[in-house]
Amino acid sequence: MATNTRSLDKVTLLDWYRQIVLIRHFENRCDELYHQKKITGVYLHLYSGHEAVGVGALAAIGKDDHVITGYRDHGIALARGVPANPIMAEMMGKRTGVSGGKGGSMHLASRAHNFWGGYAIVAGHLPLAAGIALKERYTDTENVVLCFMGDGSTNNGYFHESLNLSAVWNLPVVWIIENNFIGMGTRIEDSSGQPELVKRAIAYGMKEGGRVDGQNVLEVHDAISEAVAYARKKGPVLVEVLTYRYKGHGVSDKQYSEREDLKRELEDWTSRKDPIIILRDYLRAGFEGIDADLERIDAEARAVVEESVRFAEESPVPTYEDLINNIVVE
Amino acid sequence: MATNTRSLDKVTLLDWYRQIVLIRHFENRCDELYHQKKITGVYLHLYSGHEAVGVGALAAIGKDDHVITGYRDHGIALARGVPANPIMAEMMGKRTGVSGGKGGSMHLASRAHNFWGGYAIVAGHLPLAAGIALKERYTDTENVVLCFMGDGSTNNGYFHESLNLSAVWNLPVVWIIENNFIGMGTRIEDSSGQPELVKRAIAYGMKEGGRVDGQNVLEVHDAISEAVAYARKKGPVLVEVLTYRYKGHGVSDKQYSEREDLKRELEDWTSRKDPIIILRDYLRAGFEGIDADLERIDAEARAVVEESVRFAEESPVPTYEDLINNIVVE
Amino acid sequence: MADKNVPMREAIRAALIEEMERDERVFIMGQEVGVWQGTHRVTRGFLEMFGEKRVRDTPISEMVIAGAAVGAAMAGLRPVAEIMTINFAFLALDALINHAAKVHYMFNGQFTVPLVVRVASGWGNQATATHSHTPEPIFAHFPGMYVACPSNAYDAKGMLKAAIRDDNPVLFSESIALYSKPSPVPEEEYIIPIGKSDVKRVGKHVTLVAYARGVEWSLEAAAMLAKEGIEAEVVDLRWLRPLDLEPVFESFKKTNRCVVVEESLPHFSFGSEMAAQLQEAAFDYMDAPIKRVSAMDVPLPYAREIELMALPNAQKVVDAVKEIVY
Amino acid sequence: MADKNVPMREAIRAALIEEMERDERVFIMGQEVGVWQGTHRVTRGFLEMFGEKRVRDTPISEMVIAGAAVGAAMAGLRPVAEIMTINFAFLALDALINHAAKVHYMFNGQFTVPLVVRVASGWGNQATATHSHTPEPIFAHFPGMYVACPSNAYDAKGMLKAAIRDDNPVLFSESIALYSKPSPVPEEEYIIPIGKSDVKRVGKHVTLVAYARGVEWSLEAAAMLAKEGIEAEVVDLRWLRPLDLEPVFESFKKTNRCVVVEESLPHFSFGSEMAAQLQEAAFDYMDAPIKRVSAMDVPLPYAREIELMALPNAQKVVDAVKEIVY
Ligand SMILES: Cc1ncc(C[n+]2csc(CCOP(=O)(O)OP(=O)(O)O)c2C)c(N)n1
Ligand SMILES: Cc1ncc(C[n+]2csc(CCOP(=O)(O)OP(=O)(O)O)c2C)c(N)n1
Ligand SMILES: [Mg+2]
Ligand SMILES: [Mg+2]
Repeated sequence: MATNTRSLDKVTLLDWYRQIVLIRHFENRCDELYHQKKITGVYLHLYSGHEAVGVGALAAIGKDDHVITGYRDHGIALARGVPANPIMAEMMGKRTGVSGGKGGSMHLASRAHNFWGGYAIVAGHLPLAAGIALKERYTDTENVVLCFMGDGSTNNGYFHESLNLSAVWNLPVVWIIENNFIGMGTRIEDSSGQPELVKRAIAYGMKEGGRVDGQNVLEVHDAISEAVAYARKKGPVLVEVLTYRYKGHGVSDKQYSEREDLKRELEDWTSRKDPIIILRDYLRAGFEGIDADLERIDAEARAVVEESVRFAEESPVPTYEDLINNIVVE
Repeated sequence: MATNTRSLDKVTLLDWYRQIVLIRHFENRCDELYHQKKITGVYLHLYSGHEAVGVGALAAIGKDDHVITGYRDHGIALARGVPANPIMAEMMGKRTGVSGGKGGSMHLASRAHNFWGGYAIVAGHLPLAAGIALKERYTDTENVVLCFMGDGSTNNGYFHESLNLSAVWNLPVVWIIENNFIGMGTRIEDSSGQPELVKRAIAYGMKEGGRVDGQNVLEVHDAISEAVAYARKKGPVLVEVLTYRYKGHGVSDKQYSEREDLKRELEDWTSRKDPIIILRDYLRAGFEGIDADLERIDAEARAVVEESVRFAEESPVPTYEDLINNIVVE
Repeated sequence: MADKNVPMREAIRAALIEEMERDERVFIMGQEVGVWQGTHRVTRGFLEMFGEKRVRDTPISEMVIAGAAVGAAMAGLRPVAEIMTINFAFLALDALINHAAKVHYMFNGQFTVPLVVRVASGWGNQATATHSHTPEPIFAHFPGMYVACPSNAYDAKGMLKAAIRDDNPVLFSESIALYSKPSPVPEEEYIIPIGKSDVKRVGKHVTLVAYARGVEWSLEAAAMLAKEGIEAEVVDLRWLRPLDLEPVFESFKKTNRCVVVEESLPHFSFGSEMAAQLQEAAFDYMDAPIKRVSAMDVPLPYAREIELMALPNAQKVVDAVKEIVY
Repeated sequence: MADKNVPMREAIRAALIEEMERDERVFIMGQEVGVWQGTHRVTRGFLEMFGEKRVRDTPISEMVIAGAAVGAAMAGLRPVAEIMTINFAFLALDALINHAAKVHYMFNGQFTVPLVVRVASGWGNQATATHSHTPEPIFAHFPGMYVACPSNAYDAKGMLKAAIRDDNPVLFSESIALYSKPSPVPEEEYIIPIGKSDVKRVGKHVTLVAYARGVEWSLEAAAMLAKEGIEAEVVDLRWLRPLDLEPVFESFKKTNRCVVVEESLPHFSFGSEMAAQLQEAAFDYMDAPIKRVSAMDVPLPYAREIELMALPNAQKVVDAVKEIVY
């Protein structure tokens, strides 16, 4: 573990723990709600397993920096500090949702948090990230953009054009690949000629930010902190973070019941590489009698999620007026 | 110079000389005809300066292999052995043209020569090359596809998706970048984060076929021969060939009269790196009293071009029937 | 033999199996067609049946999925490429319009493109704004590529077999909402020729012109109208290119009234073309303006309640009919 | 001040200069806009005037040109992105339709996209099949993005200034054939509001509805018809989205006859929509079917002689008028 994290205080580490646990509970609850048909629709992609990536990465930036991601966006929104209530309300398509119930699970966003949203066209948000970064360069700030994407996204034309432009224009973007080794049912070896995705930086003369253990929030925090420092002063960085999805691709994913290889793989990750366990063990090793705090945090997180469910359920649904407004700026 | 070329006999070398000179004269004549308004339209991209690339590369493959390129296609068509008459007729939009006068300068093709055509959407032909190669893998042959593209094309999404798929599927394609250091008016440093384009192979775990002197036909022939041998048995290769365009981007290019930097650069290439001079000097050094052959070949080439102009001028224009046929297969 | 009731998904699957068994050159490529068993389960079991060579999973690379399929078709294979949903086909538009649809013409017949591009289409189910398009008319705007839009299992099977055997590129659009809907499909082989419309219901008071899911709404509406003594004739275009309008004109000359039903957005669309063609071809037979029932001119939102407001349905068709049948 | 005759190219150039001088946030990005001086010379001298920060040459990467411009606009800049020709905008369609046109809606107004995407459009001059598209109606099919199609220098300047100042994304299509055509442009600043049609010629016997280059053919045709005593009214739509049809309806209620003139392909297009709208809005005023003059339904070939056969022209408009004015 890189030394600069050693210096991290208990308060910070416990806050990360809180966020990771909050995301875990939030996603489990969404899963339940979907099967109870309280969250409906065809798409629901959970962040379970990825928690340490979002939490560690977002801990490395400030309020004026920017965050954008794909459809697997619940955890990123929570880690960015967007309250659980309007997020859960969005899941249920309520008027009080972050996107007024018009975006849904894949399209959470909060302008107030410089969280530019979840997008569902694979890699389609990468050029947007480049554009947001251009604004910062254009106005001579040192703010950066963190752009999250999946491993599968890196084989799309958008990836190539966006990373190349960011290099040519020296844009302050940290490109973060959440490599969970699979896209839907396609393993990375079957989709990428170069499975070591961070090497793709070479194609753009871009700085390589390393291949990072995404289940260890401290490792993620270190790597992204370094990348962010570089991006502020110099230019884009590509970071590959290794992680795993616990709940399959999305609610439509039937593979884990059908595929032995995936079942075993999942078992291995949950038992040996779970981000909550890894951080908890680290905290226990570092701080005497931390368990009381951990239990309290866990209970508080559950309460936050339950409150968000209550809030969402009691919220009104959008109206015809909502259907036809905000199509264009009048 | 790689040794295997040393062994090349006079006949072969003189044939390459013939092709290079033929292309040079053909392009110069097209230029004249355009200014005489005998070739019309907005697009005419000459291969002058690139001759050794096409000739050296196509000398490395056989009749059953495949060739595809962009809009800078005259020289490739001639080097592939497509007769000058129907090519010139196509330039003039005549019914006897290789594409019946419907394709024009940018869309030459000859199915009979496995020359799959010139395409004008930058990098848009790369996926077609992958598809043609797939057919060969699918049918278990050892035929390969040579796909030519410009340096500017390598920044397009098509490049990324096509090269990656060729790597994942192990397709027998030799991807040949004709790097003339500029696309229209944009220098490679201003368009590619990685100006050493062959390095982009790393992003696909693809074999690197080297950075080759494109003005020396023997160097090109060696490099492409190696790449072809690899592609037949194993998989795709990326080769970067360094060359220069003598006549600007196309007939609409006004830069060489406006930009000092380009003027000097052009002067340098034509005076010190001309493919005709390089091959001629090599021949003179290797073979006593070759000048007579060279002069004869030059005269013959001019005659072939003149004959093509006569043929084209005397050919009929397409009719309404041509306008409406071959839209779909009836 | 007695026809079995088969969901459209299974009819399409059967067509693919039959054609792959018939012709070695036919193969499948696309995202999640193999290991995942097909996003919409259409290619379920194909990897096992036909192997990796003929059932090819691809990266998330729509540009090269379409473009490589064009190249393979030019070279003599008969690819059935799948773009997971038509929304992602925007990324393949250049390859489809500039190459699939044009190489035959621009090289004056030297190459043919026997290609089928299958896309799942349609909205509803809260897929939201970027995942809820039905832009088939856009693909049919351009000459050189056919566009198939089957409305039931029977048609889908016969049309897909025709598409696979044809030497031209065909965009084959499958309405997601229809995948699970059964209709009778005969055991014996049949082909439904390219560019043939079909009268799905005979009537005399009004003509309903539709394709794909619009046919379902039209038939429902026709049943509702029948209760009130209004007999609607339903013409299923089946193909947006080539267009077969004779049956539409004939029907209109009989009913003198028409409502066009489409799942698509309203502007520069199918309804526009039908109305334009009808008023020109059958001007003297128009007893009322041609009405259009389309999706509302909005991006689709997530919340179920308002999403449904934006979509066409049988009641909206009934209401439109009543505006012109009095 | 007396108006100067200015070619459309110069009027557009002037609009860009004025808006860039007015607002620091306005900048240009695209292929060959800088060093090359603009493929169509519109941004001639801009690099010198405004520097590299505000005149940004890009790689040949249409997807990111459009997408990065969307992001920059969301973040508060006002990009004027150039896609060299509308043909290459197919590669930007996803970024434009799924993001430029939708982020405002799908995040319920949290973001706006004050973006202008300039494209050169139109065919002729043997650009051949892949480089000869005029698919503006396709971009106008979708809600959320405006589509501007000026027909002369005066309109182009005023419309572009409005587009740059508006907070919505605008696809601004410039007809290549019109770049060199001069028309009077006043010295003083003016704005032509978004979504306003314009009657370009007053007449009483027939209404010609057009946009962009179609207006030129219509006016030529009107002049030819006038010689035979037929007074054509010419309505220039100017914008394909939002559509301003009142002037069309009013004109039609006066003339009772209409020919729609478009450079685009005929199916699922502008003419289709105009005919559909007219027959619905002014059914009782139709004395004859609405006619459409479009490009032929073919890919454009290279050879000059046959290419011209496929294109609309004034004579074809005259012929169409004579079919309905008797
Ligand atoms: C352009 C496009 N093509 C296909 C899809 C369908 N799709 C949605 S998610 C996905 C897999 C993405 O995998 P990855 O990038 O690894 O992200 P992960 O789901 O693993 O987080 C696919 C193919 C899409 N949304 N957009
Ligand atoms: C997708 C696309 N974008 C833009 C263009 C316009 N264009 C034609 S050639 C060209 C430059 C290509 O440069 P390069 O690939 O280096 O080839 P070269 O002309 O140098 O041989 C451009 C931008 C196009 N034809 N297609
Ligand atoms: Mg993944
Ligand atoms: Mg070049």
